[in-house]
Formats: sequence, structure tokens, C-alpha cells
Amino acid sequence: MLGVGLAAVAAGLRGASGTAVAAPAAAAPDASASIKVGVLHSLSGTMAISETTLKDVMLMLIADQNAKGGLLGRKLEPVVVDPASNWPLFAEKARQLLSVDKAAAVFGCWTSVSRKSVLPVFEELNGILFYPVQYEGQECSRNVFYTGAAPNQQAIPAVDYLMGEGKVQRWVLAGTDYVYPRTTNQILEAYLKLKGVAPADILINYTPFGFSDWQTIVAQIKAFGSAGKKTAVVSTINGDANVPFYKELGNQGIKATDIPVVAFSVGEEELAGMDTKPLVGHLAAWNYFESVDTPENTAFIDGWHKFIKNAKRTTNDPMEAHYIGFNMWVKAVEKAGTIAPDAVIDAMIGVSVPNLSAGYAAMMPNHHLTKPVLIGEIGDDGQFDIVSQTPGLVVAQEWSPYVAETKDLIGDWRKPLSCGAFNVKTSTCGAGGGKHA
Amino acid sequence: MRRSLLTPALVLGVAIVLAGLNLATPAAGALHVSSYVVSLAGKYLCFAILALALDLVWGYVGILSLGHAAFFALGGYAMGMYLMREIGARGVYANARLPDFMVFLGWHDLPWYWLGFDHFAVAAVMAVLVPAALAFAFGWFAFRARVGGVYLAIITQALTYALMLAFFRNDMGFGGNNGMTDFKDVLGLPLHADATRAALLVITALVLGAVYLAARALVGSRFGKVLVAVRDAEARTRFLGYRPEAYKLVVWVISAAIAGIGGALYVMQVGIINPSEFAPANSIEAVIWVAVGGRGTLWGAVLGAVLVNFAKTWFTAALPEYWLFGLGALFIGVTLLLPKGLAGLFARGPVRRTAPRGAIAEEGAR
Amino acid sequence: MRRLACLLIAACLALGLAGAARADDAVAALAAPGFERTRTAVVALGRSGDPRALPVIVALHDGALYVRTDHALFIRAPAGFVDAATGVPAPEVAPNTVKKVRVNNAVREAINDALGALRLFASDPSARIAAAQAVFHAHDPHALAALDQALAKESHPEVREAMVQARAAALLFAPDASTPDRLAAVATLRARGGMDARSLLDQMTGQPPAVAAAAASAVTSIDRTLQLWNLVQGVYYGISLGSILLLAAAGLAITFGVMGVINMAHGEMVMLGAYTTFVVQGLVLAFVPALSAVSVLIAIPAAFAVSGVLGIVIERTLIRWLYGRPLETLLATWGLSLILQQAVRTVFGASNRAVSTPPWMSGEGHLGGLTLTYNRLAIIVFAFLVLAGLMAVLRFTSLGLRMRAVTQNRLMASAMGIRTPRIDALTFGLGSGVAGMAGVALSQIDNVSPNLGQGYIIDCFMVVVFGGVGNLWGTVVGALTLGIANKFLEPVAGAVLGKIVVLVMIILFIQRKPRGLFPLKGRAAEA
Amino acid sequence: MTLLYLDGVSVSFDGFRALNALSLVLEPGEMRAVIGPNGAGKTTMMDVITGKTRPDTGRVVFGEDTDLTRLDEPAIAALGIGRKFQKPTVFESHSVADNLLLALAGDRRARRTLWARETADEDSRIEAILATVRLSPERNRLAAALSHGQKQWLEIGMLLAQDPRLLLVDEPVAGMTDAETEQTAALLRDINRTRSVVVVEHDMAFVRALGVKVTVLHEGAVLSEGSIDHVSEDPRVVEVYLGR
Repeated sequence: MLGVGLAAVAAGLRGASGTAVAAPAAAAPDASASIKVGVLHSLSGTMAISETTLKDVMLMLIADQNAKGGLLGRKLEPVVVDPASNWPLFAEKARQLLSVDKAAAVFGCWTSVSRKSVLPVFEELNGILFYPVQYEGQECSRNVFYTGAAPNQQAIPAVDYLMGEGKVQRWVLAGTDYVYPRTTNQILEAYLKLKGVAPADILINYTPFGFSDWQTIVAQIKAFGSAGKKTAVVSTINGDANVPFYKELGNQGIKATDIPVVAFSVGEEELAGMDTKPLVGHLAAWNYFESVDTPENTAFIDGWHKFIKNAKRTTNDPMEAHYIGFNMWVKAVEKAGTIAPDAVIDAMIGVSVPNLSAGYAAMMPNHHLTKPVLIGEIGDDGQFDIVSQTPGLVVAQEWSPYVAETKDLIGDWRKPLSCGAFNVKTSTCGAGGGKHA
Repeated sequence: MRRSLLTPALVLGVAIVLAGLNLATPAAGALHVSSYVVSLAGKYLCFAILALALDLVWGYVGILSLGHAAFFALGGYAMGMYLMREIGARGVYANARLPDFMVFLGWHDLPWYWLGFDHFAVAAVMAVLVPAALAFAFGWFAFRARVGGVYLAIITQALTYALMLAFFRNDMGFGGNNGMTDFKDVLGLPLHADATRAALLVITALVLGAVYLAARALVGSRFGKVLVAVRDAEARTRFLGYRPEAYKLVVWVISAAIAGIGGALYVMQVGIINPSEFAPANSIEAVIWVAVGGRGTLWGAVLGAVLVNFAKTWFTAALPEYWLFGLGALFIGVTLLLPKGLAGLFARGPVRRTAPRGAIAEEGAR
Repeated sequence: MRRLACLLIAACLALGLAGAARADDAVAALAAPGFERTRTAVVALGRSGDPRALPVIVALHDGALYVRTDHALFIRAPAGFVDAATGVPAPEVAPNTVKKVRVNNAVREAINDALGALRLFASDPSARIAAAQAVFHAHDPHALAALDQALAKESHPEVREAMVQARAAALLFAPDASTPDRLAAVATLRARGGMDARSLLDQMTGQPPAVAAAAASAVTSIDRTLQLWNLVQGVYYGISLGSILLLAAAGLAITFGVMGVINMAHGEMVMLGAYTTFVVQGLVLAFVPALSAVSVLIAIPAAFAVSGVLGIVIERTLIRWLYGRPLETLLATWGLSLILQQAVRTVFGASNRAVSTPPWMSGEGHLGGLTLTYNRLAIIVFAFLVLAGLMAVLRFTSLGLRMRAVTQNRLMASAMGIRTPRIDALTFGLGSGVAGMAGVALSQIDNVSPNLGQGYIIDCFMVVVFGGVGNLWGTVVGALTLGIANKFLEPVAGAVLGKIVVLVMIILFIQRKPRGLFPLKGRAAEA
Repeated sequence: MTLLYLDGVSVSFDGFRALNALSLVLEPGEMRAVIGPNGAGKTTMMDVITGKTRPDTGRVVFGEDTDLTRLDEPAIAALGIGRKFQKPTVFESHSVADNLLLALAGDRRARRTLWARETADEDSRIEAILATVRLSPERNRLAAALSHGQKQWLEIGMLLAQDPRLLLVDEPVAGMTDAETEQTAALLRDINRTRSVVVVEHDMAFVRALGVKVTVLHEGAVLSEGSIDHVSEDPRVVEVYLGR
């Protein structure tokens, strides 16, 4: 009954309305008005821990840009909303930013699910989203610029390092049970087997969000590590669960020299919440560390401390991602001479700006960045001591080569291809990406 | 009878006006209602349906459920599964047989419990049936064992919490933490078209109206009188020969089914359903809508749901840093100053006596 | 100093100056960049037996070894820089002209192994045991000579044992060891048992068949004992988790169990306790650093006071208006919890706060094959102390007497001149205070973040309801049962499924026994 | 043939013996007053008869051979045993008429009440009862708005509407004016013409006014039985009431 009704009413309304088209996000901007920049990060709820800092860094970047005279001669105006770590609310707020506030670009989201829930909104209203967090890939939307790392820009180099320097032969892949860890582990498992690691030497373990009692699992890891082969833990454990995990490692006396843990979601921000003395030597793989010793980084950190009025506040990888993303957007807008989404989206590709580690980040046709991969060991000062760095920049593989359905896909938003999921075998634009075109 | 029609008529009227303005006026026009407002209104009305369901059990039989969002979410999942199937080969992996997340998990064929969900009718039925069935199973034991008051509240909370954890698991086959999203269309109509969205709003309003009238008829019947009797003096109804557990069970199941309907409409308009809908906090918020509006009056529940959610929308944008203070204060203020909610301001008749102090222990032990 | 001296002499006796030349190359190699070279240099240095090796390695270990652009090495001593090669002070070196020699895990491992071998001659027995264990861990055949030396002059039984075991371990990996020696070594390790012995024996493949067989059987026998211990270990984990739940729920057992107030902000009381710990730690560090090791203990009363006083305030301003309306109380306190969370977020910031674990609470002890992590142990003890205290208050103090009087028969109590409102406030304060103390414990194992409380509130209610409202013993049994059940289900069903199963079991249990394990009996409960 | 037969019924709450091998026989059509000091077990006796409390030992036989200890409250109520509480309990947020409507004998099952419509017959019965309990003018007032005495009567009225064979009345005149007490006594005698009644009461004057056989309970057992004069001369009763 519901269905029939829906069909009928919809038909009726369509008749009444003629064709209904979504208004473009930045409709008819008048030259004097300020340019709105949406900031879509949770300021309350479970994700506030990570996301609040990103809100602050955006405010800083926007303030700096305004100090430089704004953009296209217009002031930038941040529009901050609180999606409160509530996924449907993310979608609602995204819609508000685009259709009510007419934000020219939105910087936001942290978790995959928050990105997934806003994605349809951005595609429908043709908005621009800058997503600053390392994620699982398997996505390439025309309306999203992924300034965080794809799995191959973080996980693989870390594993290589441990195999080489660390002489690790036995692997524990421990993660929180959601899509990012599962994809990463999927990729790593395939990669390790490729490198001749026996299945018996790989232990995969998933735990729920906010898991806090790690006794048994850490003991399990310990046991797994005592089979006579050098063992390492690759941790994709998320947010809240990390502190209790590392504290338990400390308690059970697992030192980095016995079983090193390399983490992909533990940065300076997380370390700030722990006593790092027992953790010295455990590793993390990122594309940026606060300890990077370059003039750009020093300047960035100083600016941050001034802005936040607290010299103790740390910087981390997603902050750099926003830094890069914002500068790229500014460049692209200047290049396009307008904030009209289509023009900016096209202008973005090929834009390259300095990152904070004395290199350049370029926006590739797949809307992902080129990044250096740094491996850092936790020091007793709560900072990472960089022990390895990929010689060149790594290009993102947005589509996993280890998943049958996606191994032949590439994303290329340059005209004429303009496809988020182009199948190089069949040379057709996969349905997944087709809709984006 | 006219008064009973007032609320649904009002809701429907507003819905139609919004939908009309959204479609009929030019985007730049002064009268134009953005699709944002339309989808927002649709969301509010879905919550209003949930609030009605909750008010039936809490307001009229005095069963406080801290897990009603679970029934809402189950309805949502049922409909979500259908919408997922509707995507067909347009998913990221262009796989016509399996939803994206199953492809991603490396599954090869559809789990049995997904069969049939490519038909809207099946999903619609399930959206009502599944919550109802769960409610029946749960209530059958709970009410027979005379679990009541605070105890029931807490185990309903445990129920929704357990469901949340369960749905978080990717192996469950419901999309794990990400749940289901990126829906394309319903019954062949594109979900992202303004016309569909407007239509959904109107239909939600119609459903809400229907549910409202049904609920009204229910509480107006002798059955309804027994419900209130159970709320006021359960022991007395027993000595009169009634079986409160049976009455509770019936209304509990009905309420769950209504919540399910709300969820089904919700997922169509919000475009995502995932385990966080099971979060105990959501259920508590729903209770608060009813409390704010005024438990024991159906229109109060509707009013509360719309008002609180509007406040939330407005707060989170206007003062993102401090809105929780506002919301918290609102809850405290209402419970302290308006024990009968906003509806209490208009209520006639004597204010219900609050039980004497010390009744707590009994309430707890009942 | 004396110790170092005698150690040096011992080292000289042991190995003579033969290795001096090698040592010089090694020290030079240390100066060259690259972790791998540093590592090999440390290994060489360790084996050289050169008296100058120890101070250099120690310096590297403490991050006090610096290199100058001309590859000269210096040790930063309190007095100033000292030339690493010669050991003579080098006052001319300025801090900005030298860079710290960087280490990574591989280097750290080498350092530990090397130090082990070099410290076998330390005067302090415990140091020698530690050294022996390090050698055991390294099982480097090169250490055999040193071990034999040390054993020859070792009298201390425990040290001997450790050294014998270390020797066995090293011997297994010595290419030129004879089969009987190996068999003896295997026997020694089998007798020693434990994870690490097992892991060494596991590598005995490709040995003479006799040895391989012996090793294999040793591994199985060790595994058997380990399995037994695992069971006990599981119980310990369960009790430890249970004690956490107990702590968190004890306060609720008072406010909810005794007073019947559903305090949804209970979790936030716990959270405030954790933040108090953080603040106290900061203050202690700032003003009386000497006490920083016990700042956690200082935090306990502080947390009790903070949460307790807040509790009293809440009772007076909010709860008192809602007595008899438990469901409304639930809503109001929920609102309150939102406010408290956001308040903490505004004051302390959204991100986690670091609460360090004092030395005496970190690390682990062994009881047979049982591993007892000290901080968990401390929390278990603390939990039961708190419980005992709570019971004492309820039983023996006049406050407790009044509390019970009021909760049993309010009218009678007030008729007898008990100021019931005051008692209500104090009772609620007590419950909240206990919650605060729980926060101190949680700060040792969990995030100190605004969301801390939310993670526990549901479990708390489960425990109280499961155990039976208004009965502290019920809470104890409830907490421990849930804890142990959780820990035994986890390995079988996985963490998530385990928790689900427990929840479902509770739901079913409540249906069977609506009033929990230890229900209040009598007509009062029947009403 | 007896209507109600309690045979050696014992109940104890954690140690405290509320009923101690209590035996009691009630003839059809009889009105019986049960008195006794506090804690004598009067209310517990009621609880046992109406199925609220299960006895530890003993049998409670109703009519021919129905063992009440096997049934729960609604089933017992359906057999025709009505109970009035010490503290008047009526449905506060219902009108007086609705209170009676819900009490009227009829099908109690949910699926029936869902579609039930108020019949003329029901209406007239309500009118009749309203008249009996002197509440006709209050017909449409909310029960919550009634005076204490009126609530007591409304509750009795609900019992009548139930049309039971046996009424258990717990302290019906507690807190009533003398006038109201008078009327209540009359009312009960009136009811007793067609039904058996058990009255638990403290108020001796009232019991005397009823003028029926009296059972004195003490420490959960029958202490004495007989006419009011007989029991009030019984030294043990005097001891229990006036002693200590």
C-alpha cells in the first residue's frame, strides 16, 4: 500500500513541479559576499576526541588565508556545525552546509561511515568534500578529495620496514571490527602471503569499538609471539580502544624489542593521552610526524601553538592533510577564478603544494594525493622518532588490487574519461563510478 | 471526534505545503523550501511515529522502554535491505547478485535471510513483522515474569545494546559498522529526486496520521481503559480478574510494529542505516521527546518529537560547542518543572499525584 | 662506582685485553650513521670484552652517547662530556656541536643482549640474575665463555640456576656443541618451562634426531603445564575485570540499589574521579615531585571528595524533587550527564588526558605459571578494600545505621528524629564518592576522556540488577560472575559475541528471577 | 458444605511467621469479622486467599474442591472472589462510571475488550450499583477527585460489579466519619444478603454493629472464635489486646 501510494504521490508531484533539479551548491555567488567554508567535524560524542582538533586547524588555516587577503578578493567565512558523532546527523549537516549555507567547500569527516553517509549528499548537490583521514580506499567519488592515505600509502611500507629492519617473520593483524581495518588486513594478508609468509604465521583478530579489557587478547598475542620466530603486531585498532591496549601491553611487559607494534591510527594526538615510557620503540606509519625536521613544519607548529594558545598541543597527520587540502583548494579556486564546484573540481587535478616534510603533494586524477611514508618509533617524549622514510612519493591505489572485483579498476577524473571506476580490462566505466561521471 | 482529527490534519497540511513549495516554486524564489527542509521534516515525522509508539507503552501502560529505538532500527534495516537490493549492479563493485559489503567481505552468495528482500512488499511486511516478533518474544517472558518498572527499563536497554553489538559485527551480514547506505531508488523512483523526497514526506505524514488515529481508537476502547487501569493500579486489575501481562504484551507488540514502520520510512529519507541507531542513547532520547511533549497524550508525543529534534538541529548549527548544555538543561527543566510535559500546560483535570516518597523501593522491587 | 671498578677488573680477568683492538673498530663503527652499523658495532663491542665497552653501551642505552661531525664519540656525564674512546673528560665539546647517536628497536635489542653478557660479573646478585636472563633471551653462543667464567665463581644458588639455564639456551645454538650437551640443555630448559623456553625449544628442528625428539617432547610437556595455568590465568583475568565492574557498580549499588535512584550520570561521576586523578597528578608533579610515585593514592580521597560533594549538590538541587518518580529521575540525570560531559570537554579539551602508572603499579609478577600484572592486582585489592569500607560504613557507623533506617522505613525514621533529607543527601554523596574512587582505578587502565563514563554505565546497571537491588553482596557476586563469564567466553566466542552472549544471558536470567540473585524478601518487596 | 476452607496454612517471610498453621471455615452466605492486633496475619490471610501470596504449607479450598493455592489472582477473581484493599485503590484517572465498567463481570480477555462496546444492560447495571453505593451524582467525576470515604465505597461498588460469591473486605471504615461508618455497616449487611463476606477490621464498634461471628487472629493463628461478646470476654483475647 505504501509503495503504491509513494508511486502515485511522486508522479503527481512531479507533474506539478516539472523537472526538479538540485541547485548547485554555490549558486550565483555575488562578488562582495564572503566565501563560506564548511567544517564538518564532530565536536561532541565519541569522535570528538579526534575531530575537535581538525575543526581548530581549519579555523586557523582560514584565518591565515584571510590575513593574506582572503580568496578572489573575498573573505573566507568558516561555517562550523556539530554532527555529534551521529552518522545520520552527518548527512543532515552536510545537506545544510551545501543547500542552506551554500558552502563552496566542506572539510570534514573522520570515520569511514561518516564519509559514506555524506557521500550521496555531496554527489546529489554537487558539493566538494575534503576528507583528511587515512582510509580503506575502494572509493573514488568526483565530489571528494581524499587527502589522507590509501592503504598502500601506509600499510605496505610499514610491513616492508618490519620485514627488513625488524626481521619479523610472524604477524598479528589486530584491528577494530570495521571496514578500514578489514580492508587493510585483507591487503596485508595477501601481501604477506605473496612474500612467502605461511598462513600459520598470521593471526588476525578483531575487537569491538571502545574495547577496554585487553588482558586475554594481549596474552594471546604474547603466546603467539613465543613460537620462536620474531613477531610483530600490525594494529588498526581505532581511537578509544588504543589507550587501554597500549596500557595492557605495558603491564604485561611486552617491550618493542620483544614484539613491536606498528599502528596506523595512533598519532601524536593519541600519544598525548598516554604515558609513553613503557611504549618506547613501538611504531607508527604515517605520512607526517610532528617531529619532521623541516622549516615548513616548524613554522606550521609555531602557528598552531600561537593560534590554539597552548604550546603543548601536538600536531598530527590528519592536520597536515587538511593543511595540504586547504592550500590545494585555494590554489585551484585561484586557478579557476571561481568557486563554482565543477570548475574547481576540474582545476584541482594536477595542483601541487608543499607538504610539511620538505616535499610536494600533488592531486592525482584519482582525487588522491602523492605522499611520502614515514615510519616512526615512539620516544619517551611522546613524539615519534622517524626511523625510516620511503625514498620517493607513493601514489595512492584507490582500488585494492587484492579484491577480484576491483583489481582492474582505476579512477581518473580528467576529461574525457571522467570516471571513478574505469575498468582497464573491459575499458568500460564501472557502474560504481559511472554515476559520478 | 473533530479534536482527534486536529493533529493529523495539521501534520498533513504542513507536509503538503512544504512539499508543494519545494517543488512548485523556483529555487531562488522567496517562498522556496529547500530540499534540506523537506528531508528534515520527513525525518522529524519518522521520529514522531517512534514517539507515538513509545507513548503507547509508557504513557498508557507505564512500561518505560529504554530500547524502543531497537524496533525502529530493525524496521529501518528491513527496508534498508530492500533498498540495498534495489541498487543492483550500480554498486561500487558493479555486482548484481550481492550488496557491496558482501563482495568486500569476499562472500559468494546471498545469505538465506536476505532472500525475498528484493521485493518491496516483503521488506515492508518484514519492517513490521520483525520488530513485532522480537517484541513478542521479549514481552512474553518479561511480562509473565512480572518484570516491571526500573528492571524492565534496564533490560530493554540491555536488549538494544546487545543488538547494537551484534549488528556491529561484519559477519552478521548487515554491513557491520558502516551499515547500509548509498541507496539509489525505491520502486524505481530515484531517492535523490526532489519529487520522491517530497512524496516521502507526504506519505510519512499520512502514515503518521493513520497511526495516530489508530492509536487514538486503541486508547479510547475498553482495552485502552484497561491499559490505563493497569498503569494506575496493576494489582487492582488483577483482583478484578484481568491479566495485565496479556494487555501489556498486546500493546507492547503493537508499539514495536509502529516503531518498525517509523524506521522503514526513516531509512528511505535519511539514506543510511547502521548499528548506531541501536545505541541506548537514541532510545533514551526518544523517551525524552515523549517526556517533553507530555506522556499519556498522543499529540504531546508528536509535538515533543518534532520540537526536541528541531531544537537539536538548530542548536548543533547555532552553537556547536555548547548545544549539549542546552539540550541537557532542557531535559532537566522539563522533568523538574513540567512533569506532564508541554501537553501538561493545556491539560484539564487534576494533576496526577506523585507517589509518596519511599514508593521508590517498591517500584524498584515490583 | 666501586661496583663498576670491580666489574671492570672481573671483565679484564675474564677476557684479557685481547679484544681491545676489535673494540676500537667497534667504537669507531658506532660513530658511523645507519642503524644496522650501530647494531653490529654494539654486538662486536659486547663480544670484545674490552673494559671500555660497558660505559659506552650503557651510555647508548641511556641515550647519553653523542657523536661529533668528525665521528668522535662522547658520553654526556653530569659533569660534562667525556671522550668515549679514552674515558678522559672533554670540556672543549659544546652541546650544539654534537648529535645524539640514534637507536631503533634492533639496536636496543643488541644493547640489552650485550649488557647482559657484560653484567654477568656484577656484584649485586639480582643484577647478575637479570644479566643471566638477558643472556638466556639472547642465547648467543659467544656468551658461553663468559658464562662458564661466571659460573665457575658463582656461589649464589638462584644466580647459578639462572646462569645454568642461560648456558643451556646458548649451548643449544652453539654449532659445535656435542649431542649429550644438547640433550642436557634440552632437559634443563624442559625443567625451566615457560613461554620463552618453549620458543627456544621450538627452534630445535634440523638438529640430530635425538635432540630434536627430546626438544619436541619437552615442548609438548611444557605446553601441557601452560594449558593448565591458562585456565587459572583466565580466572585471574575474570576476577580482574570483575573487580573493575565491582568498583564502577559499587556506587550505583548505593544510589540505585539502596535509594532506588536511577542515576544516569553515575558514569560521569566515575569520569570526574578519573579527571581528578589527572589533576592531582599534575599538581603533585608541580609542587611536591617527591610524592609523584604515590600521587594515585593521594588522588583517591580527592576523587571521593570531588564526586561526593558534587553528588550531594545534585541530590539537593535535582534528585530530591523527583523522589517517587524514578523514571523521571532517569531522564533528568541523563540530561545532567550530557551537561557534565560537555563541561569536562570544555574545561579539559576533547582529547584524552595522560595519567601515568606509578612504577610500583607497572610490570608483572609470576606465581608459578601465573602472570599477575601489578596494576590489575592493585585494582583488585583496591576494589575489595573499597567494598569492605562501604560495608563497614553501612554496618557500624551511625550514618550507616540511619541510612538503613531511612531506606527501610522512612516515616518511622523521621518520627524518631532522623533528619531524612540530610541522610538522603549523604547517602547519594557516598554513592557518588565511591564512583569517583572507581574513576581513579579506571584512569590506570582506560582512556581519561569525557566519554569514559558512558562505556561503563550499562554494565554497572547490569551488575546491580543481576546481583539483586539493595544488596552489596549481590553486587559483588554479580560483578565477579559477569567478569569471569566474559573472560571465558572471549577466547571461545570472540570479544563481541562473548559480550552479546553475556547480555542475553542476563536478560533471560532477569526473566527467571526478576529480582536478581539476592532479592529483598518480605512484604516490603511484595507491595 | 462449606464455601471457603483454610487448612493449616503457614506463610513465613525470611524467618518471620506471618501465618502459623491457620485453619478457618466459612459457610456460604455467612458474614465473618476477623480481628486481631497488628501483625496478627490478617492481611497475609487475605493475600493467601486471593492468590497474591503462596503459602508454604496448607490448603485453601473454595467451593466444592478448588484448591486456590494452585491459582493466580485473575483466576481466583474469575471464580468469584472479590477483594477490597486496606488503602482504597481505584483507577484514579478514570471516571467513576468507567471504574465500575471495568469491574463489571464479563470477558476479560484482551481480544474481547479491544472491540467491546458499552451495552445498555451494562449501563443499567452501573446505574444500579451507583445507587447502591450512593455515588450516582459522581458518575462522571474522575475517581481521583473523590473523597476518601467515597473512594472506599467506589471500591466496594467495583466489588459488587464483579458479582462475586465471596467478598474480602480489608478495614472498610478506616478513616471514615461515624455517619459513613454507619452507612458502610448497612451496606455490608445489605450485600451479605446475597453473598458471603469476610471483614477484617480494627474498629470494635463497627464489628459490634455488624453483629456477626468474630474470629480473633494472633501471631498467625486463630486465638478465639465466636460472637463479639464471647470473644471480648475470652481472657486470652483480653490479654492480647490489653495485656503487656
